[in-house]
Amino acid sequence: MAQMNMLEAILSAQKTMLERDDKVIILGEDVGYFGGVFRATEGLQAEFGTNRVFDTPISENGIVAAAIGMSINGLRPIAEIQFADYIYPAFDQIASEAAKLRYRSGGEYSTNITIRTPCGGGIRGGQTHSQSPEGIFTHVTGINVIMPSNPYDAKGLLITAIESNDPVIFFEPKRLYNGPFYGEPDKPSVGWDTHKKGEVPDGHYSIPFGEAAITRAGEELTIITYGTMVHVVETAVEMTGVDAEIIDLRSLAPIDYDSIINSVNKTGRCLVAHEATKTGGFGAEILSIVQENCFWKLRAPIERVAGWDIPYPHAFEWEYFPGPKRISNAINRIMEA
Amino acid sequence: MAQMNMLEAILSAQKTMLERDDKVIILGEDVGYFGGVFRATEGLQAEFGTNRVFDTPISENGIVAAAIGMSINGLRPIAEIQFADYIYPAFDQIASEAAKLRYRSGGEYSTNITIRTPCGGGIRGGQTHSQSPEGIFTHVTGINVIMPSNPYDAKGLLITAIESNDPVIFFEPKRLYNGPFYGEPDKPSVGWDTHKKGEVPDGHYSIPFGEAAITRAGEELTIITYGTMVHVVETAVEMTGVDAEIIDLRSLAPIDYDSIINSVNKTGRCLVAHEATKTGGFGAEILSIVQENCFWKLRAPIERVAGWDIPYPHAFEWEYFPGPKRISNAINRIMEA
Amino acid sequence: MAKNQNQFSGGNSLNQLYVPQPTARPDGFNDFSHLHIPDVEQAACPAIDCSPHDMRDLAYGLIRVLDDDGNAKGNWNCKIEPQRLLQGLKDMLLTRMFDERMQTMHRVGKISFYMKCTGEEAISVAHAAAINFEDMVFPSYRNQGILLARGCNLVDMMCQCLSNARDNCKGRQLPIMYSWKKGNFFSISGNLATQFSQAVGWAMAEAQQGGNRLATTFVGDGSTAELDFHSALNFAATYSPPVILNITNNQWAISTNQVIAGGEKTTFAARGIGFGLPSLRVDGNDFLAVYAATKWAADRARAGLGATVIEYFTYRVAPHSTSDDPSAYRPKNEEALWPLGDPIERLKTHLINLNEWSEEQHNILIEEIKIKLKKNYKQAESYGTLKTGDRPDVTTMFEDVYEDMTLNLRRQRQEMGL
Amino acid sequence: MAKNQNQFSGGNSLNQLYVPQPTARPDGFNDFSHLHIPDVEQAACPAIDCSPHDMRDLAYGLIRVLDDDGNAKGNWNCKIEPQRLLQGLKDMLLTRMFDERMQTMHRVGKISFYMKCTGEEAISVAHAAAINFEDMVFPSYRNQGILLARGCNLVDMMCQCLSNARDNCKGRQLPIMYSWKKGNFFSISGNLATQFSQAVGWAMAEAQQGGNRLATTFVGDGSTAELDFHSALNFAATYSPPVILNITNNQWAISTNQVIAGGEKTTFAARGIGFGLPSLRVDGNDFLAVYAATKWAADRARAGLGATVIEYFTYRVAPHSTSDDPSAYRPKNEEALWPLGDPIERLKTHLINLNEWSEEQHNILIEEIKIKLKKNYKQAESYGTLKTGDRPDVTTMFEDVYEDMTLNLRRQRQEMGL
Ligand SMILES: Cc1ncc(C[n+]2csc(CCOP(=O)(O)OP(=O)(O)O)c2C)c(N)n1
Ligand SMILES: Cc1ncc(C[n+]2csc(CCOP(=O)(O)OP(=O)(O)O)c2C)c(N)n1
Ligand SMILES: [Mg+2]
Ligand SMILES: [Mg+2]
Repeated sequence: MAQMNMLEAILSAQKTMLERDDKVIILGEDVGYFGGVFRATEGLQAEFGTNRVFDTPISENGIVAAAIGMSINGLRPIAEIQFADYIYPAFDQIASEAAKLRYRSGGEYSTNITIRTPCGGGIRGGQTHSQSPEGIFTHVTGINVIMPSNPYDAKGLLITAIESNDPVIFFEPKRLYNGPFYGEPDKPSVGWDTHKKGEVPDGHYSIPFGEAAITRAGEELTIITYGTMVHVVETAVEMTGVDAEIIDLRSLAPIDYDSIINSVNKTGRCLVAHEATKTGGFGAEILSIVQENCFWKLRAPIERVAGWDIPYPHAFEWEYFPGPKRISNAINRIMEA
Repeated sequence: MAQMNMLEAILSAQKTMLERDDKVIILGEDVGYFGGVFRATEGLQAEFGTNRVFDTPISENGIVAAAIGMSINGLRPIAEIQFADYIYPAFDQIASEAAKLRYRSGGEYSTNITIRTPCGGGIRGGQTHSQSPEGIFTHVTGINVIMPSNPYDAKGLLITAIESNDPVIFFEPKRLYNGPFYGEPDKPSVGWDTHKKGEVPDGHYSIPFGEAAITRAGEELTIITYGTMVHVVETAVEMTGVDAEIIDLRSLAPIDYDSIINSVNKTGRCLVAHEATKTGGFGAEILSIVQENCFWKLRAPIERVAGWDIPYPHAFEWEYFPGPKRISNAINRIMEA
Repeated sequence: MAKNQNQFSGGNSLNQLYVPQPTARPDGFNDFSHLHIPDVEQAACPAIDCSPHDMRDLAYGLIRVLDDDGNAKGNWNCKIEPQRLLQGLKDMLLTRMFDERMQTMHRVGKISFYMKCTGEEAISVAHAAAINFEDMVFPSYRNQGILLARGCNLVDMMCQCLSNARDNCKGRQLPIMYSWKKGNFFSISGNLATQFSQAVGWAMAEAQQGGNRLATTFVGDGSTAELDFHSALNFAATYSPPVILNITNNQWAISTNQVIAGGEKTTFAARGIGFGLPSLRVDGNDFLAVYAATKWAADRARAGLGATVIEYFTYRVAPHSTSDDPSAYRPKNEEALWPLGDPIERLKTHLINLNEWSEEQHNILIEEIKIKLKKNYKQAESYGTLKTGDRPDVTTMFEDVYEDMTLNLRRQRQEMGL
Repeated sequence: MAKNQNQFSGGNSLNQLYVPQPTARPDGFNDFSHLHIPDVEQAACPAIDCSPHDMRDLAYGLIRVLDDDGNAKGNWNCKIEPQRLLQGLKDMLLTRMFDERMQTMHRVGKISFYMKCTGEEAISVAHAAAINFEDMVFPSYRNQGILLARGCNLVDMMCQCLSNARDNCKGRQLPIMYSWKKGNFFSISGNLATQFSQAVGWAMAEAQQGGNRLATTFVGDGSTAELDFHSALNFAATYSPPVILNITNNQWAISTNQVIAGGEKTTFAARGIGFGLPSLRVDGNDFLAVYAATKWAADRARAGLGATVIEYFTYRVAPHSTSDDPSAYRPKNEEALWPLGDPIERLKTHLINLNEWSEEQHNILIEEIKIKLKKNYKQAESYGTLKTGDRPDVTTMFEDVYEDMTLNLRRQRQEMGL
């Protein structure tokens, strides 16, 4: 086992797969010589050559389209979209092509592409370097949508993504690259060496899609979340002293029904938290699943804490961010209900 | 008052606005000389000239971008996207530009564009002429998302859309163009002359956004829906004999909280129906709003009836479509719960 | 290419937006006299390793081999064996008659939709003849000629159009949205142009793996405006993969003339020049010219010299689809006056000139194809039509969304009672 | 433009994907000797109504006016009055020094981010000088020179960068993402190239309404790969609206060299040729050349003759942004060896040659600007910095999402306790 931060884990997953399978290749803006603006592909071109790891023109559409085409010819491409905020120009290739190809061709063709993209705020990136658009993709059937919250999961899930024969969008909460973030920007930041999920095997391992992780077991309330918010929720739970069960979904599509339903059936209370804007976000789907499946066990309304329905404002980053305060307030409301 | 089908009402709204405001212009694929593949702009170029109504290159991105640019220079463009399934290439201009321009510029700039686009299935269009992607847009704050269910509303809401100083995506359920559709494809189709909302004023009138219509008052159950499904739900309600209140949202963003909440508080039961695929669809948001606001009044789980989470299959159109049978089953389940 | 292509035209002197117009609408008349059709001898045939910069003229001219009398001439005449030409004639005829048969089946309500390629048969058929079966095709919806030239089973094609129990797309796609993996023919998309950029990716992977196959892909004049066209040319220019980027300029995109696609002031082949790619403009109704241009581009690709852009100049004789009636937007007589003629007639004349074919043989061939189509169609129909309702097993509806059916979809399938 | 631009280069003979590489990486050396810089006298200056087809050479050459000794020459020398040149010099210097000041403010933690345009000042400043204030600018993030040349209030610009109480973007945008409606300067987007196609729409509306203003818009070399670039050229070619489509080829897109943007085998100006648009390639470090090319394009647009594509060849002396360190991906000495020199130095020399300026005056000017920047910055800081935390009123956070705040947002604002 090695100590890795999330970037190192992501780099390690890619390196592991480049070594294991010569069909794996990496393409994207600045991913080659430079190793990516976040350095998630650092050193890979030097090691594996430009035939395996290379820069592309600044065309997210072209990157995804080329990756799809390459996959049809037997490769297993990993495409980096520099920021999730810049994935929209590729939306047609993702939603109309990658997601539907297997179905429309009666199973004759399919694409295995993995799209890695950093998401989320908290790095003073302003409205075009902070978005969490996962809720747009979870409504598109035919793709897997993944968002890990720690280095161990990031590596294991990314390996599963690369090995998957279906298209995967792999969202990387960039605020977590260097350490867990507990939602308090004024506190000194800590590294992944302080967290047990910062221990990451060097070699190959994988984590199946569709299995949530229970990061804290509890009896009084179920909190369902993913990405950066997993850690922020931890802080909020500590603030309230409530014995909450925290479910880190990790895999949004496919989703782990059992973990969600079993937990809420046990606790009778549920809170959903994500960083993306609230209306129409993936939280609405989670809430709906809980409501549909656990209605008779619910002792209080399920609540959602999410980003406000505004673009991510540069100067009001922490006012936008659904921090521990807003979450603990919601926890208290639910417990008192 | 005149008798109009939905296409005529949409044509009439555009004509009314072209006459009233010389800043209104129309652009899109085949909208000019030909009058649109569904003929929603028929005769408008002949009457108003190519300076007001004109064809564009087949670039949905370019259409929306040009419309945004034109609006910055004082015009009020109506852009037609030939099928909602083809709106994705324009997604970046819609989500990153139109939706965020007012906010990011501190209110200095904004865009008033109206994007009209036919959506929904039931015309044997297969998976790329049948989609209902409204749930992707309702998650993007900064745009209005509208879907009328009848000629009267279509005209009044389209005029509001054109007059609005915010961007609007105006979804037109194409299955309703020529008549209400009650969800039974084997029955002879009827025209809008059989429906009271087929009576449409000739001149200018508008219907405010954010106001739902109660198309059937009832006491036992609230059914929240929009578009084609409004009529399908009617059939299902008749099949069950349940005294259901049917809410036609018409305006998804902004949404009419009061009508929803008051109704469910009254009935204690709620069903949500839409044609779009279920997971992450707008139904999840509606369900969430109801759950958050009416929890203590709910006497049964809220259910969603929606398209299955698969692409719209050409040969299984009616198996995909959430028809009266599936809805009435859900109604009965809820009533028995 | 308009006569005034080299002169500036268009502008806003009228204080209104300049919106280009086609030569004529239904109330007008278009004999294409504004077109300048260059002589067969005119176009030079450069070596495949010629600098794209030095062959730019080819993007503005018109590569032709068959002259008006049906004789093969000029620098691009690559002297194809008559057997190959004959096969081409048969495949073109099969394509046209297949289209007619299916169009009829639509008229009588057996299929929901159809798209013909009448007048454009040479493009697909000659292109297919000039590349290898192993080469990967990323088609548009008007390339049925490639399927037929590659020998795709007629019953299979018909079953796809019928969405019946034998449809290999399992009833999920509109008619004509074929997929034929064994024939190295990619699944057709309803979204215009998406295949163009995917083809470039496929070709990049071919180079990456050191293979010797090429990718070839088609879009229409109207579809060149789509974003994937730009991505395709950009990636092709950057990485020089073995790909042929074909533009079928049939002058219409539904009701919209190619002048609106940006075809008024230059050619579509010229788009390639913008990226420094070798770009050919070809008489799309001339089987020999299409063959020669394709061959040139294929040789170039296989020599590791990268992508070629080819515009085929042709005319969409058919309506856009069965949902379309062109008399609403263009003069009825246009195709009759279209100066590049009918590709089948032209090749037939050539073969007759060569004494390799006769009117009699032609008529026999027509009868043979008729019988073959009839027989095959009968078989296809036995698996069901829109009317009989024989469809793929409905339980397959939830399959192939993912490789393994998700729990969510299993639940939904159950909910449906399957 | 590489010497071998007209020769075929690149290919897959090595049985691997061809991936273009920059001339040198940090461990290498690049003196730009592979570049061929044409003579000042070489480029012809066509009439504005010349056919784009007849002036294609201009897309492959380099329009220059100032020679190596700082003298104005050649066909594009439009003999600008010295007062105008002097103003240009001042604006360029102000731009450079403004950048330096703000960069420093980033270093000391007062702003979160910054992007300099060092070495590229002539492009924005001369362009602004050659169009009217009423003309609408759809900028990229490296066009601060246009704001400064148009006299935008320095305090306002600084307050935007500080996201403070006086920021006209109300703290919602990253520093340098200016919006200045009164200055006919569009809101800068974080999404590359989106402004390019919007500018064309704006110009279409101008033609539609019979106005006499033009739109002008900028993208970088890297951003030409984005989809909006294609839409812009396509719509501009189709409707001939009054727009100037500018490409700043500073050879780098973060760490990615312009060879990856498809700049290896041809020029970026050539993209315009693909659409039949007049296309100029200009020495971007030559104030007089940028001015002349812009003037030509503006005259053309105002004469109703439509769009022009201009590529400015320059070098990104600055790091991409304050988040970037170019020494990781390019040789440290590159900018010093860059043959087109420094735009400020070149114009200064020219003005000194004209006896309109002196080193002494130049030094005084530098001191004046320093003082002015200091004074203005002090005032700007008084409204708050990242450190002091003086920000726009937090209640404005929910405003401007829609024209009228929706019930949903009012509820959320309440929930936040505002
Ligand atoms: C993205 C997208 N936009 C619009 C359409 C609707 N559409 C289908 S075919 C067509 C015209 C295409 O014309 P062209 O590219 O010239 O091909 P042709 O039909 O002439 O072969 C249009 C607009 C579509 N299928 N996809
Ligand atoms: C759609 C999109 N993709 C990616 C980015 C990230 N990004 C910001 S600047 C940049 C490089 C742009 O280079 P270029 O166009 O040459 O402009 P320059 O910075 O040289 O002025 C990239 C990739 C972005 N802002 N938007
Ligand atoms: Mg066409
Ligand atoms: Mg650049």
